[in-house]
Amino acid sequence: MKTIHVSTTINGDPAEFICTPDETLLDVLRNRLGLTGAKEGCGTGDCGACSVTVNGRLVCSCLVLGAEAQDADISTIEGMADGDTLHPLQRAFIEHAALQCGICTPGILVAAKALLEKNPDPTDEELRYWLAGNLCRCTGYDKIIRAVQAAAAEMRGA
Amino acid sequence: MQYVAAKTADEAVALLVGQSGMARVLAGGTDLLVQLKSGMVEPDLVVDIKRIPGMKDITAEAGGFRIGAAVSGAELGEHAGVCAMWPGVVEGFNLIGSTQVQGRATMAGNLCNASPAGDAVPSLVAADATARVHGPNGARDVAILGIPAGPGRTTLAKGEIITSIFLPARPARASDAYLRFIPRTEMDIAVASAGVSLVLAADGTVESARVALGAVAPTVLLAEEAAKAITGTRLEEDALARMAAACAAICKPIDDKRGTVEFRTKTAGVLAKRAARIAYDRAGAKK
Amino acid sequence: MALDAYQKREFKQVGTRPNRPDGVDKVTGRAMYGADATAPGMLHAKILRSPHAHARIVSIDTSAAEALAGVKAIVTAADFGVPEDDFLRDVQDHCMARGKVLYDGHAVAAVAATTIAAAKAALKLIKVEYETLPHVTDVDAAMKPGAPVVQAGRAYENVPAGMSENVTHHCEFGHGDLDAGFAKADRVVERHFKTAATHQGYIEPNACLASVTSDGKAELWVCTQGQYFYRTLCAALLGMEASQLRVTASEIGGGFGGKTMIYMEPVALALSKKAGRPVKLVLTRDEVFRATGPTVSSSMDVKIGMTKDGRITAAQARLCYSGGAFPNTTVDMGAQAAFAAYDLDAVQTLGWNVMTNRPKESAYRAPGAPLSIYAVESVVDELCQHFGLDPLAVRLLNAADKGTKSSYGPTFDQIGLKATLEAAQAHPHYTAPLGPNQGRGLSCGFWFNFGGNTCVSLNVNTDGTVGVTEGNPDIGGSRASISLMAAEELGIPYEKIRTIVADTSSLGYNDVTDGSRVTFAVGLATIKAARDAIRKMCSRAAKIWGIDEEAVEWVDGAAVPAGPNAGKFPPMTLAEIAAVSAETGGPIAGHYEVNADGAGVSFGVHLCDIEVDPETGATKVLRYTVFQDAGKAVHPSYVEGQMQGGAVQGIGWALNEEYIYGTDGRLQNAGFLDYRIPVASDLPMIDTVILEIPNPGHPYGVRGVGETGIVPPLAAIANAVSRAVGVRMTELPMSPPKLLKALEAKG
Amino acid sequence: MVKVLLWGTLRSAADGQAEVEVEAGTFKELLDELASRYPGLEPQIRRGVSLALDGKIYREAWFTEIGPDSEVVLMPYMTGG
Repeated sequence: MKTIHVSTTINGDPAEFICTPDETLLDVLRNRLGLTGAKEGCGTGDCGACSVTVNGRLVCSCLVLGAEAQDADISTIEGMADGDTLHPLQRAFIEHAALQCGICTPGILVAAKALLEKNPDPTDEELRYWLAGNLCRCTGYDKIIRAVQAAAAEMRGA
Repeated sequence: MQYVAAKTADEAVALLVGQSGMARVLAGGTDLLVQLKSGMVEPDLVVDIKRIPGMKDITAEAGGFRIGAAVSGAELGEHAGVCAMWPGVVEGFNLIGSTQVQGRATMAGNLCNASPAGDAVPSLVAADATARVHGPNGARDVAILGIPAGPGRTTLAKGEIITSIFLPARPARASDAYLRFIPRTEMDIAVASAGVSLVLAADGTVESARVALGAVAPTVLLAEEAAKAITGTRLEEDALARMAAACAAICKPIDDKRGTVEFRTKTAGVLAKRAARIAYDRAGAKK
Repeated sequence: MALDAYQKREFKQVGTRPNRPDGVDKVTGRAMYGADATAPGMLHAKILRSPHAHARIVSIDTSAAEALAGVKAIVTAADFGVPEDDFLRDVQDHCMARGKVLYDGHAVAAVAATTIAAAKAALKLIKVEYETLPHVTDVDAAMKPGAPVVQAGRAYENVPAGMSENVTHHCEFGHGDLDAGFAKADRVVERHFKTAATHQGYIEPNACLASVTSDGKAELWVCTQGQYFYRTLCAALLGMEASQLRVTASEIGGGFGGKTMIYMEPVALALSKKAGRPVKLVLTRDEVFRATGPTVSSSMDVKIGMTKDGRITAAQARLCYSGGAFPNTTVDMGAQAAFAAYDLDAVQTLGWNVMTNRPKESAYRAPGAPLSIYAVESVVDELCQHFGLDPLAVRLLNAADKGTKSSYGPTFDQIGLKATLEAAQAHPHYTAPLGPNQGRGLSCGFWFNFGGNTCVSLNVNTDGTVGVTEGNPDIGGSRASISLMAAEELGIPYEKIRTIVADTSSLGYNDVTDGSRVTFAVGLATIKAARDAIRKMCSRAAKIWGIDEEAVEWVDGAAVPAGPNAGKFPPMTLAEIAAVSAETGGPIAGHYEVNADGAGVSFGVHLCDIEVDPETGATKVLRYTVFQDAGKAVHPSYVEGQMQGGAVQGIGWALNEEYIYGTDGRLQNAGFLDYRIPVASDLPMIDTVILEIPNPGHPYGVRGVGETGIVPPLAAIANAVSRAVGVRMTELPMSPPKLLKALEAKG
Repeated sequence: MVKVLLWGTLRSAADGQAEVEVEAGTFKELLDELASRYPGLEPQIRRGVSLALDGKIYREAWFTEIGPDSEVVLMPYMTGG
């Protein structure tokens, strides 16, 4: 399969890669760019572990072709902290024990950040429906909901 | 496999016509990429239509709205005008998949995937929306009901693509609603579904209605007898019961891993009743 | 009193909630899981799987695949030996079919190639000729005479003659005179139950990176609950020496029992050996469902007699479990657990394991117990409803307690069941008002808990910090708990401790992270290793002070003279002793190796409120509270996490999760779309009430908490549904079509 | 002599007895004695047994001491998840 050359922006930095036409953005991030923070839990858009934003929209990177990233602006978990300063959501997840195994955590953090940018003060129900596409098998979601709400409150106050 | 991001609709059509092997159109990709992953399809050509001008636009037209084929669920959900005029269409579309899927999925894609359970389709049928089809012989407008041919099959000819969907103008005191049944609260395929569009008369009776059912037949059904059952009524219990019975009468569902014939048939009527009440309240509330 | 026995104490750090040491790595995407590693020259592997439920493999032709550019190695069962040991042979046959494929998804060949695409293309070129055989996937059907035989000649000696060859194991437990007991009852209820197989549903697919070199050395990076057990199995199947195979546990993206068994690791090793290059093998989600994990499915009958004032007079259960295409004994645990919560004069549980054409069952949180306890707790609830008795009062009246002869034989020592029931009774949830179509359900749960083989090494660094090396993958915050216990015992701040999980070459054998054992057993070993280090530090201080070792004791992180007669010396802190360790005899380290017993059984009680939509059969969980005895909650957040996570897995099992097989014997829902684990919007908050009734077998009183939480939800929800809408759901999952049908039948 | 309680399925291998008396001071001696007195128990002992001693479950531990008044219950070897 003939490869395609793609120029894009990832976490604010210019990035270039080549990929085959059938490679997903998730494949590219993980296998070509070394950004393994996005996880493949299903490859079919059912688990949310590969969540990233493309041009500000939350998507499953397993449902985007690498080739579609041309000229796009992509954000991944690796770009969430500001240098060595964690994002309030990242801090809240640690402080509220909102992760057990941690495999769903990058996807949930990216998804939660996208929600709070749109809606800084979600109800628990809005939050639960927003995150319905991010499966977590360890926590029963309880501490995740609490952590996001704690971070949201902190961010509103800041 | 070859990937091409077409720059015009004509280019997309020419690429599709010129491909002798299997070709697929890529809009949101939320069905296509799953099929690629599973090896269900192995196309020789994928034509991305998102970069064609107009494909991501929502424009006012003749009192209604024209929605580009690549407009995502998230984008449509943020459009105040469409949400106010066609809340049932938006809510049906916005039920597809997760927030992440909403960032990509399109109504035209849901229509062309031709699943009997596609959540965007019943409301579009109830809305009497049309799809604009571009092909080798130019453009034509097709009623939504005319697109699906059966599970996974459409009536589109080789080289034809949907470029937009048109939602017509609404009179005052009109609204719509969509409900589906799924085992969880999110992330499932509809086991049965119903879209209802109502126009009320000044006295609060239903002047006209369109009722569409999903996941109860090979394609979405327009339930004309069900619509008649509530026309001229204020959705009194007996009218709703007649409507539910009329829905059940036309269901031809299958037993599968998601539901039984019996369950789908019963639920379709229940959902139609509930959707009708919501649409009625919305239409009345508009005044 | 044994040295490791519980001693009451005031804790300074245990019971607090510090940040976990691996937190930052896990919120920044830096943590390395199974699929995240690469190696120079790495190949990618793919597995060819059977499309048939049951078939003889007539031939496998790999020649065309081998000729494909980029393909470096292909293996089939012919590349492995035939282990004599039944257990090992079954493990291997599950990894790679030999002679017959036994279920849809059974591996028949594997390819390593330079790219994933080449490996996938090669799979299509492998020609397998099958002769299909009749199949059976239902437990009841498989027991019938004349059912297709999954494997012949596999029955244990305990199976009565005349049963189907698919029945491989039989067990019986209990005591007392059943007939006399049932005769005393005012009512006897007997019900039949059936439950579907479920999957652990870990979000991280199984993944490994194997590298075997020509000198016989090998490295295996793998997501596992037990790197040592994986080493034992892989070394045995590949004919390697344990010392030459180093297994490193990656961070693990969930396991719940499902990653206590190998599925494809020997295949990756064999490919690497054959290709002479590292090989990465990552399963797809479809493969995870088809070929790893699931639980048993079951068909059960439970009969209970009760007097009108609520005393259970006799109880009997007949359990038929199917753990797929291989013999297993999970039914032993289901049978022993079934009536563990009750003090009974007459009780009997009978169990059978039955083979079916399904993947080999793996452990899943309290394996075997959720099903049998679902059936028992459902019948108890039905009797309570019949007599109009309060279900909590009835449980309390019949509750097992210290001194009760348990239904599986031994007499209970101190257990927390009554206290847990009383906590539920006193909780506002129990008496909160309910609306129409709403109901409140209650169920007890039980799990044995285990200890097991454990090694801990604790190194005192010269700067006064401490490294703890343990051998159990951190699946839910255990590094934090272990660090807390080390800090507590040493009397230094939590932040001064760093706990790491060792590879198999860096520490002695550790059992798998299972049986709710880690905080109990690794904690025990950590405390003992710290005490070992403390003894050595006291000895150094004694030398420095020129007094007897016995005259030095350890108080608040420092050596101090034991009394006025020992001499007047200012306390010498851990940091001060560590700083001069080179001068006083060399590095200071503590060690402890043990096969820990005395884990202490665990009971839980769950309360749940649900609402049923009578027109669709949909069940919504409105409120949920878990009451469970933790002995001592070392890090309460992660104890709550275990209870919440277990409860939600049980909710999924009750409502929607199931393996669905077609008449062709193929799995129809091998993905997260149709294998429906609970999503965030399905659930309320899961409230927890932790009881702390010290386990006499642990120095801090710790009991395992990981497994019990999955047991009660099945019956708690069934009982709530029954009380909400008056139908008794005896089949799991209680999916909406089934519930609606039951409602319509009721009329 | 210690009394050992057998679970139901094992009883047929021990002349139908629910409880047998054997001379043993440790878990290992107990298993050896049981296997030699009742060869029918050997396959299950080989597959694995646990021992409950005064209510505490031991999965292995040959040298666990058993007193003459101890309550000894044989159980199948068990694993968790």
